[in-house]
Amino acid sequence: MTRQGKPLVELRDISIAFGGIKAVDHVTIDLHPGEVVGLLGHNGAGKSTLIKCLSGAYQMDSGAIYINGEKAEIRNPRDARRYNIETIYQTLALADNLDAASNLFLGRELVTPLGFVDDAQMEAETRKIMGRLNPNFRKFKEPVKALSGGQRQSVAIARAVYFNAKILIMDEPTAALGPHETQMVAELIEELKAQGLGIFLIEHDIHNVMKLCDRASVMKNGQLVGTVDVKQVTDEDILGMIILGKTPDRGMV
Amino acid sequence: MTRQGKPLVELRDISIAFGGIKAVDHVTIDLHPGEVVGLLGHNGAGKSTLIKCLSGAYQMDSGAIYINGEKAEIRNPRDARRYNIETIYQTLALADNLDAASNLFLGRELVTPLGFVDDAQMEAETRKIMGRLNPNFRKFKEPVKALSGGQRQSVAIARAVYFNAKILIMDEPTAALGPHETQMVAELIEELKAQGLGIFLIEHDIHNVMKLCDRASVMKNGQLVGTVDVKQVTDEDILGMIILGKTPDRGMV
Amino acid sequence: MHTPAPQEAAPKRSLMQSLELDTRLLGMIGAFVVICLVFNLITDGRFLTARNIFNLAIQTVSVAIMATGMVFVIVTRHIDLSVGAVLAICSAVMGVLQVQLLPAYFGLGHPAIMPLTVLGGLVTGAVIGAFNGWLVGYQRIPAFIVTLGGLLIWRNVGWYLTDGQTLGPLDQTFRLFGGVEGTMGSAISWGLGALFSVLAVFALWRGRQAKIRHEFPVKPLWAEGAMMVIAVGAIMGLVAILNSYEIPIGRLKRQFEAAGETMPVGYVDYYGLPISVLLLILIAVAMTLIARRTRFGRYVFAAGGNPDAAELSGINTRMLTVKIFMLMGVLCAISAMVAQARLANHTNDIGTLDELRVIAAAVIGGTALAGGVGTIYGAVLGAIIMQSLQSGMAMVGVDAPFQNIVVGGVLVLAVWIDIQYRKRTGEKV
Amino acid sequence: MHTPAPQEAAPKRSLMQSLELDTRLLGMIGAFVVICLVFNLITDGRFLTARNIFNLAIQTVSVAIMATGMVFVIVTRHIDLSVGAVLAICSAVMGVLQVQLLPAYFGLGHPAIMPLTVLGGLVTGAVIGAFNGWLVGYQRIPAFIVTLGGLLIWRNVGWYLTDGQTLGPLDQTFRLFGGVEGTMGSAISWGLGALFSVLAVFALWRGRQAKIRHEFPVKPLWAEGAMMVIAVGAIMGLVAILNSYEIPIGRLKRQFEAAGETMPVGYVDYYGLPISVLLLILIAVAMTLIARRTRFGRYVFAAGGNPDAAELSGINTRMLTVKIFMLMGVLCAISAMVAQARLANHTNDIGTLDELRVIAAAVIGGTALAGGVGTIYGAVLGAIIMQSLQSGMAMVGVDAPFQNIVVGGVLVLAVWIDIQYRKRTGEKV
Amino acid sequence: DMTVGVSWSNFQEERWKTDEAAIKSALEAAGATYVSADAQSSSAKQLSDIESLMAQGVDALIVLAQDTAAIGPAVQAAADEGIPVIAYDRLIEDPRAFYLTFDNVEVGRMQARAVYALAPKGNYVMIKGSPTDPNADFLRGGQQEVLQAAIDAGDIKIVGEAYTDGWLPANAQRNMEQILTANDNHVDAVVASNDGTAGGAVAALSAQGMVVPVSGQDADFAALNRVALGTQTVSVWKDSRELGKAAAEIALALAGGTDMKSIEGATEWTSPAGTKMTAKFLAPVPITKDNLDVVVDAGWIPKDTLCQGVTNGPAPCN
Ligand SMILES: Nc1ncnc2c1ncn2[C@@H]1O[C@H](COP(=O)(O)OP(=O)(O)OP(=O)(O)O)[C@@H](O)[C@H]1O
Ligand SMILES: Nc1ncnc2c1ncn2[C@@H]1O[C@H](COP(=O)(O)OP(=O)(O)OP(=O)(O)O)[C@@H](O)[C@H]1O
Ligand SMILES: O[C@@H]1[C@@H](O)[C@H](O)OC[C@H]1O
Ligand SMILES: [Mg+2]
Ligand SMILES: [Mg+2]
Repeated sequence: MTRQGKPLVELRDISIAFGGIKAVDHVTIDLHPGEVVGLLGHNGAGKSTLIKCLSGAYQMDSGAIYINGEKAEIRNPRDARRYNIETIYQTLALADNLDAASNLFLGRELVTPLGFVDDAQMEAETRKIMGRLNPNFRKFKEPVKALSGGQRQSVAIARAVYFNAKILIMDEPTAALGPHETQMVAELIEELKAQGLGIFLIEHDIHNVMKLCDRASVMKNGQLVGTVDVKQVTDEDILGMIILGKTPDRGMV
Repeated sequence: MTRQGKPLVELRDISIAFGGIKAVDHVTIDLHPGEVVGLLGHNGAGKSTLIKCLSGAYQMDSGAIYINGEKAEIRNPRDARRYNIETIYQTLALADNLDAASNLFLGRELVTPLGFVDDAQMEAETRKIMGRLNPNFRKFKEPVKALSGGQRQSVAIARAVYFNAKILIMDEPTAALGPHETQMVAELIEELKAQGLGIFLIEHDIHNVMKLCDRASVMKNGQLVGTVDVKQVTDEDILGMIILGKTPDRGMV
Repeated sequence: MHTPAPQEAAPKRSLMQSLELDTRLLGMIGAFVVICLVFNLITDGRFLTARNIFNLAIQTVSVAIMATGMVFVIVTRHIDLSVGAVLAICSAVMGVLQVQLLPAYFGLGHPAIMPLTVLGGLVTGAVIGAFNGWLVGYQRIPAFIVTLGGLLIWRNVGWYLTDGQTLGPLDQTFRLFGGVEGTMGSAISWGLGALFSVLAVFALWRGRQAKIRHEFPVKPLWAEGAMMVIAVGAIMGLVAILNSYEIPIGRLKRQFEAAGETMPVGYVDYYGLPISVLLLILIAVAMTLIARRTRFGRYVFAAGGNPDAAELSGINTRMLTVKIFMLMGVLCAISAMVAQARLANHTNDIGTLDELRVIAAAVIGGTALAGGVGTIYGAVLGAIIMQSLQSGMAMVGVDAPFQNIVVGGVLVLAVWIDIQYRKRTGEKV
Repeated sequence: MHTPAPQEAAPKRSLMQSLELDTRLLGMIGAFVVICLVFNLITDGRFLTARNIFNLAIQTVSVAIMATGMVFVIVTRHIDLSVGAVLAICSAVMGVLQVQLLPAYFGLGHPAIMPLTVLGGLVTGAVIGAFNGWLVGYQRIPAFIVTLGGLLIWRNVGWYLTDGQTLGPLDQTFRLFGGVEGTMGSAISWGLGALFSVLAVFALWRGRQAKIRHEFPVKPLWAEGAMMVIAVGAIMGLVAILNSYEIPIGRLKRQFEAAGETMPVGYVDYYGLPISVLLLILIAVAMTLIARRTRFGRYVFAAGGNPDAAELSGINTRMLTVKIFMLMGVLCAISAMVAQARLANHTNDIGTLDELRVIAAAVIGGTALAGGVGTIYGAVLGAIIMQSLQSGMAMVGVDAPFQNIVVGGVLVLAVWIDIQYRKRTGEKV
Repeated sequence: DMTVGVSWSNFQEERWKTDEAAIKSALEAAGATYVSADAQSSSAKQLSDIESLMAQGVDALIVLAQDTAAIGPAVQAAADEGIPVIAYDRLIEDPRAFYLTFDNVEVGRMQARAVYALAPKGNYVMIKGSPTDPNADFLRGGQQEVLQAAIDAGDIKIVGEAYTDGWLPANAQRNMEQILTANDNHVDAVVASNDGTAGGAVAALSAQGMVVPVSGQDADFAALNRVALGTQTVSVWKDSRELGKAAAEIALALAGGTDMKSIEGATEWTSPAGTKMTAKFLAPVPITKDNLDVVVDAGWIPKDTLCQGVTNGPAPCN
């Protein structure tokens, strides 16, 4: 835990509404380098919507984003990439008609000296990284729509972690993964964290949260219930926050 | 456990290949009334493909399906419905442009005496069932594309359990659900089981498997590793089957 | 498909939210009103006379009828390029029946000619439509190809049926479908207006009752009342306009003469609602009911939103495709009735380029080519907008090439205004 | 986009699997071969003469060039109905430039006329295309509406530019783009054939090397060799056919007379590769490279497969739309060059209904209107199939209306055969 | 055995099938073969069609040109192969083609004359043909010639004038309706350029209970019936059976080596653009209620069809 010093990301007082209904309602959270902050809450609490403001997928209605202490203008996904923010979306956001390598490098293709895309090179890189995430994966030439749910998720994860992100947003990254694949992702998160990345991890499994996260922020009906230091609270404390919206007596940060 | 007597469903020697690659390779499993059979395996093992043969989404290349001991011809989802088979697909299979009630009753709309669809009645029913699955759910009038991942999953679950199924197929039903919502689904499964339904449950979370299933069948690379009585094996036994394809010394059925 | 949500958690409801009006509809009506006002200005008030509105209504019918069917076709991610050609062959069949075959059998002017002719046309449309649908649904040939083939085939089959000849004059009863020849006079028109008004109020009231029964939130009573007033106002307003269009003296005289009487001095009479317009209204209402309140309609939208999900939900999407194209074929046949009755002849080139007009009407009316979205009233409104543009330009008397330029420009502009309007009123990208 | 998987786990590889040929391509070629053989039979061997193949090649060029661009437009889930109209205005601009403005300035026949005319046409196409793209990408107006508007606008703007007149005769150099007027003779044609053959072999070999470098599985050597033989055979075969078509005596005499000489007795000469056909080949190769080997092409397919995912991956999909439509505009301008040079005139009706032909070529060639799928070679083959049908029918002595019926029917049939074929070879529904 | 190829610009107007039948039977009578193609109103497709017909090995070409100038390359190619070309009904600006037609300017004059005879004063509406058909302007020019004096004298005022896209009756009907609306029905005569457009105009007029003089051409059956009924004034009859027969005979003669100039009835003619051509003109006949028996006697139309629904009309329908 390296929470001293300037936070890597601060989301201050973010609000966003769809057709009058507030999906995110004045939420403030932050993230430090080398830290994993879990984002928890019931279904429809507003977790995905909140992080989409940071990844550039949505534009918030009000609030501000600070990166390394400076105000950041993130109006679209390209802006977010410029801040080295990488995102694994809950919906995976894959182009179904392209193969794994094309998806992995989408928007950042490797090119030959002549400026043509270098498919062979990209496939080779894809084989490498997929070997670390999903050793059973073989379907490098098929369009990703022919992949199983978990295989697709592995591709989405690979895409986010391959490039040198400083800030990583993972929206339920292991939801469709098998136990072994989940374990590998957990190890990867530990490794990235050690490299000094800041990670927002949206996750429903309390065990995983307790194991992987430093802090956890809980949302309910669009609002922030509170943020706790996971070392200082129990599973039940967090479940209480999620289900009842009750802040625990200890561990609040 | 009521495994004596005629099985409710038998999948015998099922195979199916995509462009030469065998996704399911001579797999045989069965299911009894009032029983939950877990289907486990790494990503891409062939779980979803196998159950899609039963639900009518795919046509198997070879093998046979027996229901209540009689050979069943399931060539499309309509055939499956005729056998009272309901399915929660991993991809959820919702019509994004319709609201929750329309999706829930899709293909089986409630109608007024004049033969018109009775939207008010359907919405009322939807409110009832959703109250049991996801008490925070409010978005009854929005098209389901405006729902969060977990909310969508709740709609898909509601659709499968509302109608009086005899055979229920659940493909990772709680993958996107929050802890409270997951708990409610677990209770629902217990209840349905008590009513005598047979349930195929595809699930990656070993804890859930141990808690909810009577037996567990494990697949690897399209083939069946084996089927065990979960009461007689440990978490590690099952993990060994999934990851190494190793059958345990005890509990095989 | 779904009606927009009542804003359950919104702090205060705006006027529009209370009325629960469709923003899409408002944007389009706005664009239409602007077009009308501009033309009215240019033509010194001639554009918005009862006479011209009557003309417009009649001119729109044929395309609008087909556009309602095209909504279903496009919603399910298909397209039908053959509507003009199918219209032509239906027209050819009906022409041959009523001009050649049936008079030869029954004698000219026999009362059985009209119904049998109509039947022949409807069957032709239904069979061709169903065949198209079978090729698309069961043989999996893209609708674009099937109907492009149809575009080349059917008009020319019609050519062979009629030997390439213009067929006329048509049966007198049949010609009532054409518009001016078949109007209902003011008394019946008022009666029909009143009937429709009562039905509209009843429908709104029934909807409210159903909500109350299930304890769903309802609009405030004043808003419900306002909606009823708007509906009744629109219906009776249209009837009033059509009823205020005087039948020209020359025509009245002719009618009296035909009846062997002389016209009293100072006699006036009014056209009222044309049968063809009534037909369009009935079809639009029926198609709206089908779209929103029947299983078939629900399946159309489900298949458009996610064809796989629809199939997995036990919907026979192949058969559904057959039905949709068959419906389209029947509507082409009805359009053919109106179009040929209006021309008082069957001509070889009847319906030429209608495919473009019909698809355009649906798309202007908000039907998305990507599928899953579309409304019947939008398509009808789209047809009206296109026709107003063309007729307005013809009235202003500009060159044909310049007319097209303006029509093209205004088309894009109208849709742009609509999009801007909806963006303002809160649709998120 | 993706090449089908080498069947890594398959027990034994079939011939086709070893060759890694695209089943889609084979199905289409099969349908095409059947059409050719049938026509050849009916016309007593006249269909497959060098002369008719030469004609077919030239006739196909204009539509095929635009079809390559339409693939990109449709892959990104758009449509362009304005291609015929944009072709017309580009043609009008080039007509005015080379017939009126430039000769007035430089004098008739000046060598600067051709390049300046071409430039004028290309700029016109690019600007109009970019404008369309801007309306679609940034203003979010559906492409159907934008280009339907364009269909109405641009042809008529062209009409005003030329005052509705046919413009001609065109500049002599410019007319070389037309086909028969600009052929390269047998020597150059053989040379070009050889060059293309070498390039094709080189490309195949390079691809193999890259795979070996990354230790990916490669085809057996014999299969690679067979592919090379097929490629070289196809190229040289085409050249041989075009080179075997004798220039008619009348024409040779005229050419000698024009040069002030008399033709030696027994003199023969051959056409060889027309410049327009070479242009099409170059464009098809370039567009294929763009589609498969450039980022732009990758983004086109990504945006077509999942527009949201493309945007979330940091692709500027709006700008991409502008570029795609601009490219389409430029291709329309090139087609306009070929079309008007072939007619030796600019005519008002130039390119009429080309939108339908171009879209049909792309769709027959396997481009899915739902987006995400399509190939350049498919579109070119689609254009060839359509043209063969039309030309073939004109050679068979049946009634004109019946010709259309057959063309429509065979169109549907060809696609049906293709679908059946692919179903057999293992595509799962 | 000779083969003659015919390239039609578009086959949708009623008259062309009569032309076709005439050409066909004349060819059959001479033991020659008929092949054809329909350019569907596209000059580009017409060029391809002609190339295909030539590849098929035709000995002579009959061309109904979509565009007078753009047909040039086709004539060029035919000349290179030594195949004679007949410009059928519509002009081809090329001296190597033999121009066979009815005099279209004269048709326009006849239309205007017949209407003018009944309405020497008043408001006129001109319903023109397709803006892409050169005949449309020839016709309009002839009409203007006849009316010019009366217009200058202020007796006749043209209150509405519109091209009819694609010669479509439905377009003519809409244009007529809008012109009537714009002029509060103050219209005294309509000069429509062919029978299809006349049909559209008459439908719009009778909707207003109006019967005014209306012109047309082609002697379409429906139009002749209107003349008998009194709702149309004139249909200029161009006996396309004659035109077709002449075309077939001339084609065979030219293919057999006869010189253009020695064709019976051939004259020198200079086009408005200055091209010197060999041409043969057939005479059109205006059909009004006074000479309806001409078309019946000529076997053009059965009397029953002509007189359908007519009670005590003009001869022969009385
Ligand atoms: N595009 C949208 N349009 C309208 N409403 C939306 C949209 N996206 C999200 N919402 C609504 O905003 C709320 C928050 O959704 P969000 O996806 O952020 O939830 P979440 O916390 O990620 O839930 P889950 O755990 O199920 O993924 C939900 O009520 C959802 O219905
Ligand atoms: N439609 C298809 N076309 C081609 N291949 C397919 C198709 N569907 C599945 N496959 C392949 O079949 C194999 C089994 O897939 P399946 O979806 O059954 O896996 P799964 O066990 O459900 O995995 P997961 O846990 O990730 O959901 C995978 O390798 C997948 O790529
Ligand atoms: O006969 C007419 C012909 O001359 C003209 O060119 O096209 C329309 C026809 O009605
Ligand atoms: Mg979420
Ligand atoms: Mg699965």
